[in-house]
Amino acid sequence: MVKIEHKRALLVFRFGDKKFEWPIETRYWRNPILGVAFLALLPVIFSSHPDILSLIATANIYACIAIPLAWQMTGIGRLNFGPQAFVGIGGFTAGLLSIHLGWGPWATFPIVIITGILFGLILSPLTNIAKGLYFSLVTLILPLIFLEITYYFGIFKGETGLFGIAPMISIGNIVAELIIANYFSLIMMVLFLFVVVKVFDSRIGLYSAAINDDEEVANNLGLNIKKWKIICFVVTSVMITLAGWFSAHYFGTFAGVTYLQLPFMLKILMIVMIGGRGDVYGAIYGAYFIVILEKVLTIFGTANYLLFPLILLILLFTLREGIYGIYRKHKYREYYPTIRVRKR
Amino acid sequence: PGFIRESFAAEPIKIGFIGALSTPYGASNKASLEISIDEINKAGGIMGRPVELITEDWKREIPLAVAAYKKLVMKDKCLIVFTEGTEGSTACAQLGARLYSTYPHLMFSFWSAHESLMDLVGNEYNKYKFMFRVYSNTADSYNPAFGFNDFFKQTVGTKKLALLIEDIGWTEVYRNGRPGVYPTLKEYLEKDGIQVVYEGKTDIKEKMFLPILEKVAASGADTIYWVTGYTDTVTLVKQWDQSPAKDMDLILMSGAVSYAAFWKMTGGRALGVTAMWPEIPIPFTNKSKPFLDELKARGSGLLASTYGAYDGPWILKAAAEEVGDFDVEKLIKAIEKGEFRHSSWIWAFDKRHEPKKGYPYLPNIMGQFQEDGRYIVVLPQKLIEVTNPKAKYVRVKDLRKRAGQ
Amino acid sequence: MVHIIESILVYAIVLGSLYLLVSLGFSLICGVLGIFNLGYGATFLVAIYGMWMFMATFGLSLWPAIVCVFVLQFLFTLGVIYFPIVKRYIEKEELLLTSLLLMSLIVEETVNHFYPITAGVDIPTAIFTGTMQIGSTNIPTQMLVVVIAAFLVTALYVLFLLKTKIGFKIRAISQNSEAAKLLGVRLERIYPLAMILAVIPPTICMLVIAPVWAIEPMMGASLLQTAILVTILGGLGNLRGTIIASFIVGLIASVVAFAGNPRLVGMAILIVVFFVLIYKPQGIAKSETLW
Amino acid sequence: MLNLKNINISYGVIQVIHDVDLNVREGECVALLGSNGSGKTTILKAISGIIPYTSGSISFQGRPCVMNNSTLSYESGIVQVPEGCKILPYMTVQENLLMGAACRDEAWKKRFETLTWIYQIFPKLGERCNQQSNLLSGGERQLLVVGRGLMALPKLLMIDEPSLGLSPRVLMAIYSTMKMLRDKGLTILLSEQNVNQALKIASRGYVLENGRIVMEALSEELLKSPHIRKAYLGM
Amino acid sequence: MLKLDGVTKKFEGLVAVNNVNFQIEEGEIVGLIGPNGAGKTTLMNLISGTLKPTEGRIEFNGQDISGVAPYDVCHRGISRTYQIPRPFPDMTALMNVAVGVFCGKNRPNMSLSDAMLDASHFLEFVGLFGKRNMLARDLSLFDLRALELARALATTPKFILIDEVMAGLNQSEVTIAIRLIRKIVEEFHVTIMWIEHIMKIIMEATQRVVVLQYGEVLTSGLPEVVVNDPRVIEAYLGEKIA
Ligand SMILES: Nc1ncnc2c1ncn2[C@@H]1O[C@H](COP(=O)(O)OP(=O)(O)OP(=O)(O)O)[C@@H](O)[C@H]1O
Ligand SMILES: Nc1ncnc2c1ncn2[C@@H]1O[C@H](COP(=O)(O)OP(=O)(O)OP(=O)(O)O)[C@@H](O)[C@H]1O
Ligand SMILES: [Mg+2]
Ligand SMILES: [Mg+2]
Repeated sequence: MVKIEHKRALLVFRFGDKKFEWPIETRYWRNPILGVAFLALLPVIFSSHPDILSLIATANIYACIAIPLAWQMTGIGRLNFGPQAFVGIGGFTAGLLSIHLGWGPWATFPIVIITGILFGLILSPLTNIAKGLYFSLVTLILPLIFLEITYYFGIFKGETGLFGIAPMISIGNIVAELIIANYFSLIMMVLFLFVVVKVFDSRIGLYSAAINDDEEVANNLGLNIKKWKIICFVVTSVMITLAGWFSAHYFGTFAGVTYLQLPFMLKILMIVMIGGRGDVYGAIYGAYFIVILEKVLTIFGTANYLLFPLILLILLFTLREGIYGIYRKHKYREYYPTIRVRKR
Repeated sequence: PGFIRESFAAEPIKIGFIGALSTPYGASNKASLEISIDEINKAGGIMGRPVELITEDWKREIPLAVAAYKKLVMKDKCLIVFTEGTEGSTACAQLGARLYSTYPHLMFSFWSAHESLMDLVGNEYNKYKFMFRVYSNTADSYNPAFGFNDFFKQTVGTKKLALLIEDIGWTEVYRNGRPGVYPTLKEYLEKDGIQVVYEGKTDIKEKMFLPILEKVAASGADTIYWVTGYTDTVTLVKQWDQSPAKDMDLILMSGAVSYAAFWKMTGGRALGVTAMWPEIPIPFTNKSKPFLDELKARGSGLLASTYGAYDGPWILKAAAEEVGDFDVEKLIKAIEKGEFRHSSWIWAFDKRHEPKKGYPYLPNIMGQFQEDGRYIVVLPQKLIEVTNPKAKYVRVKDLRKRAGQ
Repeated sequence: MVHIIESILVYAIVLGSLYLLVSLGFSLICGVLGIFNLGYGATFLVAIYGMWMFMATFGLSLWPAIVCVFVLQFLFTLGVIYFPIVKRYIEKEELLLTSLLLMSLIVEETVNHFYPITAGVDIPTAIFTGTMQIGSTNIPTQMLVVVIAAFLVTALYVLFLLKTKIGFKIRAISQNSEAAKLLGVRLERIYPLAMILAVIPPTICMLVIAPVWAIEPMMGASLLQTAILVTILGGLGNLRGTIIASFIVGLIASVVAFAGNPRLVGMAILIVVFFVLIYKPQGIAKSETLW
Repeated sequence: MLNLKNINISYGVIQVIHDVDLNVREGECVALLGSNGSGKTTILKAISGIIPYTSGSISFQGRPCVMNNSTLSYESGIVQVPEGCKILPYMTVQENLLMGAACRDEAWKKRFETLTWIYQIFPKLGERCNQQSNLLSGGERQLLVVGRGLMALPKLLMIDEPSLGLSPRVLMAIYSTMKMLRDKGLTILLSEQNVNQALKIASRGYVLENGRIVMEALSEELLKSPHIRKAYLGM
Repeated sequence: MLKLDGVTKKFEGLVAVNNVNFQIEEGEIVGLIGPNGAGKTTLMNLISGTLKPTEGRIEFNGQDISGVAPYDVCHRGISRTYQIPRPFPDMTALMNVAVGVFCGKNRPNMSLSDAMLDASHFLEFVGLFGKRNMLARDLSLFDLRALELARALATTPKFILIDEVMAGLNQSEVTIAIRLIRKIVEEFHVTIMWIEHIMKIIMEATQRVVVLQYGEVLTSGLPEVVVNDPRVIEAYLGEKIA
């Protein structure tokens, strides 16, 4: 059924009348593999520093939000200011199921995906109705409404947040549990990265880029933009929802106050911006960078509240293409999607 | 060998604190802890071992709180961790329960506003027994907002009451009661013959209280009892002062209103406002005054949790010295059984690890802003005698008249 | 019944004026520069804490302090918001929005450092004290000042934009800055001018509202949120839409508060705006024009 | 009246205009010819102060122009009619026209007279005067842009490719207007692809290729030149 | 092949296209001329599905396509260019065409590199192969027009709508462009509807001309005949073309 051919530097998979290609040249996979290997070593290196382990997992979760977001921004041609809403949907679904029905993470997983799809579908018409900045604004309001709802309905436990959510893994040895959960976060992040990178290298990536550049022309060229925007929105939303699912089970609690407010969004946005605009790998650099920076700055005491945004602002001014841009600049620039919020 | 024993003995006891250091609460809790640990060290530490405070900032973000907690418990091997803030304490408690069997430790929470968090201890004692609530906001009755019927009836002279409750998790018990355990706050008030003529819930993000006050004024109440915590009490009081409800006595629960600076923040419009656990330096014991002076010298405010923050390490010291050991299980038993008295009232913990209720444990304190922005104690009687024997609750109308407004 | 309707109407106007003052400047920047000034929250802080700084720290009396605060506000908006950020990134929205957000965070943290909430900031700008009765509804007399200020400022702005030559140029820029440049309009002057115009209403707003509003370092975010809501409901950057939207939001708020449950005001506004945007994605008025 | 000396212009690192000298005398109509991308628009933009030049000097009426300051140039009477219909889309046609006069005080004073005159020569604009201008078709927009340029009562009118997308009839209208203006003594600098048309009204022409002036001659000579005939007229 | 039947489009108050009826047969090159604002571009938008007709029917190969979504129209074999070129500015020329290749009709058995190969074929055809790796926004006007054509061709249309592809080109470039379009017809066997103001092209390249005025069909017929029609001269040309 699946036929595999070897064509110069490509592996070609044929599946029915679909065809997938896989570049096997070293330059395509060497750096990512090295990077992932490095990340995989981190938990071992820091196994006696539980706080750093926790920060690594946090960085991975942030990256899990920023990576799909980077795709979403190109794929629907709009800047989503409220990905937290989906983090919230994932977290609260997992949390409520776990608390009230006693489900573990793997039982809540499919339900979270289904909820993600459901809410993605419900909100997806927005991608076609609301243009440019309006989309950003509507999505900006969404998490705020959600936050209001969590305050209003006792089931969400407003300011306290849900607690007593089943942990990611429980085998009795807490240290091992933390390290394994850490690897889970890494695996999830790498999986997201893999999916999105593959998507960007495929026809769907091209569609996304076309929609980002000029929707109307793409439509006239025979691209069903409504369909593709919805697909892109729903898929990325589900991915973001999973980030919420993970953090609910990882931290054992889930509070709207932390995840649904603007500062959290700002962090994600900064990850995308500082890491590398519209570039998938950049999100990882950004996530780790921000988390490390925040940690390092705590040595300055309360001054870090001021230093953190200040340093980010300076970096934003000086690194034109983000951290990843420093490396990427030397490479042949084939196609580099830009994120923008259209004015009108 | 003597040398070795000495150095071993000198290995410090580590105490962790996770606070949002940029907020008034975080800063003041940190200062209080520092003072008490300085004093303990000066007094020879706990059983000869010095005490060391490790402070972490959680910036009101759960991931940071969790990372800090892991560090404090797993890496620094803290014997006890002090936490503050609702969602942070909750997250830490969850983590602590998982860590406990491998890393036995204690957790003192200054603020776990949600009842159900403390219920955990009651429901799953073995899992959550390490957790104590050292937050002074505890009533003579079973819950802070309850237990003021006498105050309303006798001190204030309320006939008709307007009851407003901010609509958020921690007030759930007031709004809905607990079937079979507590009545709702309204039922509780009415039980003692206080007529509740208006009842409302308010949004914690509310910035425009005028319509509500308008409705309250129309209800003909003479006193407003507003269960606040997260509500913007500054705006509330500023608008109350310029609303048709201005002649009704305003009794708030907490929020910015407990700061002494509240008077300045409202530009003097807080005249006559009463609130629970106000920032009034009260010399409960002979230890209180030096502590409060020191706190002031370090430039920190005195807030609801401050006495608890100061007393926390002392409780640990007392318990440890009683047991003669640092074994956590034993410490828990000792704390549960003992009664501790340091800067404030008596701390004793019930089975759910909440400070015990009712006299002679923790009283609820009410303070009223009177002329010149003085915050004076108006409840309980015992404290009035200690602080300012002549102080008396005055109705807002009379206060205004007295002030010549 | 009559009483309720009366209250609803009075409060619709009062709240509407308030929302209008809060969001006018934001809307203006949206219209003229075509950007989304997420640093707008800092404007409120600069207004109120600048005032406090001049009065409490430097010991100025009320009127000199007001003059100084306007000067400070202009310097701030030009020197911190416009030249370093807006001018540089006007074409790169994603950078613009993030750096503006960061900048307002920086201002917030600075303010919190020097004047934390316990500093007890209060500005004596109450022109009236006490309450006033309209029909059977009582409002703080100071709210009358808010209403008057809102109407006055808005009327002046509208006249300015519609009747003067500079207003004409501003409108031209708001539509096609490149074409306007070709017609000899000096963008590098009009943009700062618009930025300056945009900080006047929030400053006035803060001054007149201070007696009935809390002053704290974190207040910027919620005011910005209000401004965003009103502006998008009105159609980005359309002043007419903004005016209508302010009063609509005011009406929703007072209807929900008086005829419904005050608890639901915030949520009702959010939900109404959300649904209006879904069914009328362009907002109430066309976002393309300034008026 | 207008003198360009040794103008060099680059976009970033790419130099697009090399050592261009150009003169326009008072009351003269000069054509700037050249194929696509040869740099005509760039030169016009530099004259009207929209983009900076790297070296050289521009003077107008004997006085040197300030570089990259479109407002000063506009005020002194240099008016460019841009290519590609740069209208103010949501203002009405009339407001668009008035906008042309807004930045020149002399023109602003006489705006209503000029307006009537414009409506006379372009009656189509008169019909649509209260319509939002983004509802105009491509050609109507072009008319509007030319009319707007005239509203400024320019001393030097620079028109960039007026023939783009115009029907022959409207094109003729525009050209006859230009002819009339030229006869009235207005100085015109015309950038055009349509060599035939341009040289009909211009007295002189410059031919621009790859950012360099390769030829400067009177119209008749240019029309006769074999190079021009081959490269631009396709003969 | 294409049949317009009473097509009308009204914009608030303004009738841009009014009861237009005509037919285009397979293999024809039809010129569409008319004064500015006559509704030519609007008509093209109606056919390509960007706008929905207020009234009337548009038939393509016997199927009704009025009100069909643009992508669907394209899948049925109609593609278009724009009066003002609208490339994807942040993509390279090659990518631009590759989008056309992928989107045109379903080509399931095609991977990205196959599409690139195909796309470079089209680019070579219009003579842009050398600039395949330039970002579209850096291309010159002439190149953009060529790019638009290549992109339109890449969707494998049976029918192309061309909107003023020659505006802003000088006469010698015009000759090149005409040659290009002839070549397209020969190689891809497409039918063309062509909006143009330059009469020389209309005369040389088209086989039939439809004249629009005020949104209505004024007349249609052979170019030589139409050009000499006094009504056309009056409305459009202004003077007689030799
Ligand atoms: N903003 C820009 N950035 C970089 N290069 C540019 C820019 N604008 C124009 N160019 C380049 O400068 C050269 C000259 O452009 P210009 O627009 O002046 O030509 P033109 O003669 O007016 O052409 P046309 O007849 O097409 O209008 C072209 O090669 C063009 O690619
Ligand atoms: N979206 C719209 N709303 C209202 N009117 C419009 C709209 N689009 C076009 N029109 C009007 O419809 C008429 C026809 O416009 P169209 O663009 O089709 O003309 P055209 O024949 O292509 O002219 P040109 O040759 O100048 O490009 C014009 O008068 C224009 O003002
Ligand atoms: Mg040009
Ligand atoms: Mg057209």
